[in-house]
Amino acid sequence: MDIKQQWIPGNFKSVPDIGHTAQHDVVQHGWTPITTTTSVLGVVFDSGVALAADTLTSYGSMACFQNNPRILTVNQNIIVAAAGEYSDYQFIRDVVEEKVRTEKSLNDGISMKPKALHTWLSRVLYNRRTKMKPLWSTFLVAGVQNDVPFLGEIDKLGTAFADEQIASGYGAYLALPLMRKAIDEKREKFNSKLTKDEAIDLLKKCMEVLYYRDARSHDKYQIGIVTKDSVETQNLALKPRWEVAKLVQGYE
Amino acid sequence: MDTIIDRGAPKARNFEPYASNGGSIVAISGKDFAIVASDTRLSEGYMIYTRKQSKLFQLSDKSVLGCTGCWCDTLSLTNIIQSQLKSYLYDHNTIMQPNSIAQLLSTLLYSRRFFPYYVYNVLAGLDSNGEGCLYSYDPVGHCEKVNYTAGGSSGVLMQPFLDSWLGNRTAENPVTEEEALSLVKDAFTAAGERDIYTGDEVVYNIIKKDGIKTGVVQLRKD
Amino acid sequence: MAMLSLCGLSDDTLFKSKCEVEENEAFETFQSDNTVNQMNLYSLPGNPVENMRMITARDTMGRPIELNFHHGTTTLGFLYQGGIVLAVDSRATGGQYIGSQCMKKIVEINDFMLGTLAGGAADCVYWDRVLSKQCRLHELRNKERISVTAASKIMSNMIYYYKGYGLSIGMMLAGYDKNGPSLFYIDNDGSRTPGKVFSVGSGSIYAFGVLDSGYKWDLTDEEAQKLGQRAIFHATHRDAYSGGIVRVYHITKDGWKHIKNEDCDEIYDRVKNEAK
Amino acid sequence: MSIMDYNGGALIGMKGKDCVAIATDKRFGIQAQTVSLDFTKVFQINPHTYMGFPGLATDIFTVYEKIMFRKRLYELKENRKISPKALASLVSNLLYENRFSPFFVEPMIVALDEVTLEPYMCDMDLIGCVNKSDNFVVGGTSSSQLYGLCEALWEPDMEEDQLFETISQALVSACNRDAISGWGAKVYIIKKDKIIVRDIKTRMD
Repeated sequence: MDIKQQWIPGNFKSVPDIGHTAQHDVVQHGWTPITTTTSVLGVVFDSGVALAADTLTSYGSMACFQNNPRILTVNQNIIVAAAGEYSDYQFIRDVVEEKVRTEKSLNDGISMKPKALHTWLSRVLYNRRTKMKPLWSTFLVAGVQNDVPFLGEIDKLGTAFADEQIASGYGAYLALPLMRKAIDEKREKFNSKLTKDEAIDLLKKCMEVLYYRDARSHDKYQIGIVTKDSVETQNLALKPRWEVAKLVQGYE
Repeated sequence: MDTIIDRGAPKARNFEPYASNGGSIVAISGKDFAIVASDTRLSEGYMIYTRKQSKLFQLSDKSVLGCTGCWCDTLSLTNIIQSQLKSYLYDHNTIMQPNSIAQLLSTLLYSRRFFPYYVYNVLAGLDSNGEGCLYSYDPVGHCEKVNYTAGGSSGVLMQPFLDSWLGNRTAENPVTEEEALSLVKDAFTAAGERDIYTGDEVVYNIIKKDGIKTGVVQLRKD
Repeated sequence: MAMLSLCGLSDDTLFKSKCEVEENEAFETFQSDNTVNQMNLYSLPGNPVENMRMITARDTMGRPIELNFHHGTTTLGFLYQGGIVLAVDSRATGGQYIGSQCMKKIVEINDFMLGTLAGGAADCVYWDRVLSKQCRLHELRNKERISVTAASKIMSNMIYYYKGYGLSIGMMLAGYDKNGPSLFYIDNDGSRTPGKVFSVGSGSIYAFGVLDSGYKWDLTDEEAQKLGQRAIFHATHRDAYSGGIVRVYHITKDGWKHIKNEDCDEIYDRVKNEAK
Repeated sequence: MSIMDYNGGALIGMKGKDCVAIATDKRFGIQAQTVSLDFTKVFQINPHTYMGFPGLATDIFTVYEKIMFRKRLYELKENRKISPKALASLVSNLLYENRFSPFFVEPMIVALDEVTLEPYMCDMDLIGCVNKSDNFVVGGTSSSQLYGLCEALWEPDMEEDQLFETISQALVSACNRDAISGWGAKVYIIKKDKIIVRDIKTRMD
């Protein structure tokens, strides 16, 4: 970089070191998820946003750590949930907590807003992917900004977007249709958004469905709820009904 | 048998830095206007991320940028360009003209020649004479001034259609705003039939002397 | 964060943290890109060609990525008694898809110098622009126009610096200076060759066929321009990646002059009727 | 570059009111090099039955000959003209026989049934998956361009003249955005009482 800055046209330059293929393999080993978590769900309701994620961390197919929460309360305005590599989530958690602490210590009454964190995370993740050293995680950022609920996703490339219902990983296939259906029905029938209780019931239902079919899911999970003036995280456990199992046929 | 022994271990996966997030752009310029439209589907593979992500970015009161391709690159590129425009505004106390933005965009795209932005850009605006102008790009910043263009996942489907309608236009027979708008709608309807990465809605911006008009047209949702 | 920098605290080591490191790294690219220094292009460590091949092979869903850069093709230029004639086609292709039928493949570097471009369109245009800047600076510093020899040397040095990075450039630099007319061929290996007759691009083999059979030093201006046009036209007919319109430029001691643009379709009709 | 794109070419079939049309470009090339300007890729199988073969030129002739061989056997055995539908099965079977070393052609059939004069159109992939169509079929290196154009230009129940206009417009515009097809084109309009063949002019670059 420095040599390039000093370059003057006409100066003689030696051949740049273009390196040896095998030594400088950009697709490096080690940048691959090892301790992983499965899907996260998020849904917007009339006065806030709710997120759900289970507490299991897998090591391959081993259900390794069964009590690893991954919904982070950032401040009184934002919650973040993560899926994917757990260590990368922990790294981001440390960074975000540091950010919040610095902000608090300034004591100027200004705190981070959800859209700001969403953009910030997208820049950090994009920067890492451009260096080919990705943080192998997907983040959901939820909060209320100017009385409007906000829910956004950022994936490991830095692909960022906002929507009213988001699910990552397996949830995108299993839970998202349920969520879209519930929200659309409510809108069509009553021309309104889900209430808080409806949203929580919806997430509980989705987590149950995921537990039945997602082999990396777990029956203990958390729901984080953020509204205009409160943030809370509930610890929940499923009571699965396995009697339906015998009705599933065609695999034996 | 390795498969049995390896069953429990995490699998190594390659990291691919690009995603194809789909989406298409159509833009047409006329004598005193420019229209640029994009669909609003953001997808990856068979998965639709969201059905309401416009791919148009307003850069000033006279220019709009349309980007499709890899969404993370799009976000990064548009952020950089917007910050560059701000510093230009603060340095010179002038809003950058579309032709200058066009050159800036070309240079910025080329800065990533060896790790390209996987983005197809179309810049639409009104030039200093108040005439519509349009610039279309390739991913590493080759810029060309055109009268109409289509790009993105169904660019190949829509471009020849625009050619057949607008290819032989002369100065005496310029394209009108209404005609341009209906061409945009037709092009997207046709593309929506055959391209799974294009659909949901079309948002269009019509840039004119007295401001930018925005509208939405519905497309296939499947 | 804004408060911190306002108070001048952001450089304080007390506050240096993981968070700031990530932040600085994420935002430093905004400050040091090629809008400030044209030679400053981002690249990953390692072999750039190999990296490029690897990162652009597949997307996240495992499908091949279609990063189709625009490519330009047939160009020619020759020296004769009346100066230099340059002729080019105007097609830009991304793979088999015709991206444009009216691309400008002759770049006006200053009033006495022209560059033609074949290969990667963005590569050629970008470096021509940088060259244009350097030539202007030379003029301002030395109070005289840069010679074509010097300009071509700057160009080949810049390209040579990025040798092995996978640029795709095949350009001719033509101009009139105090030493008379001169013509150079420069390519992405960094080679730089002076000469009398050049044709570059995928259609060049066809162009050479016509050009070599009609070329002599004593051509009149009109003959020379016609020869250039005809050579490009025949190349567009046989080569799939060339086409559009044929542009002819002429350089004399008074600088360059644009002679004409003619659509290949019209030339075809004319040539066909001539044959009858 | 895929082997399907080795020679280039564009083909399109379209249905109108009581008539069908098939159009082809005339380029024969070897990758970027244009070799011949009279290579139409469309063959008459029966008075009202036409087939178009986008793909690798060498396989076009092989497949065409094989189809003719089987079709003649069929007609000798049955003592009647083969219907387009039966022809489609015949071609499909022929192609699937080479499932693991396929011919690189994706044939299309554009026809009026020889008895009922019902329009029939279908195209196939290179291993014989028949895809019957009620509006248009496209093939060749510019198939994406053709899809876009046909979706926009095609409308039901076109008369002969309008059908000719539409199919020519679609083919010409598509070829103008594809480097390896064009160099002249030919349109066949198949009606119950006559076949109209017209050459159309396209760009020659």
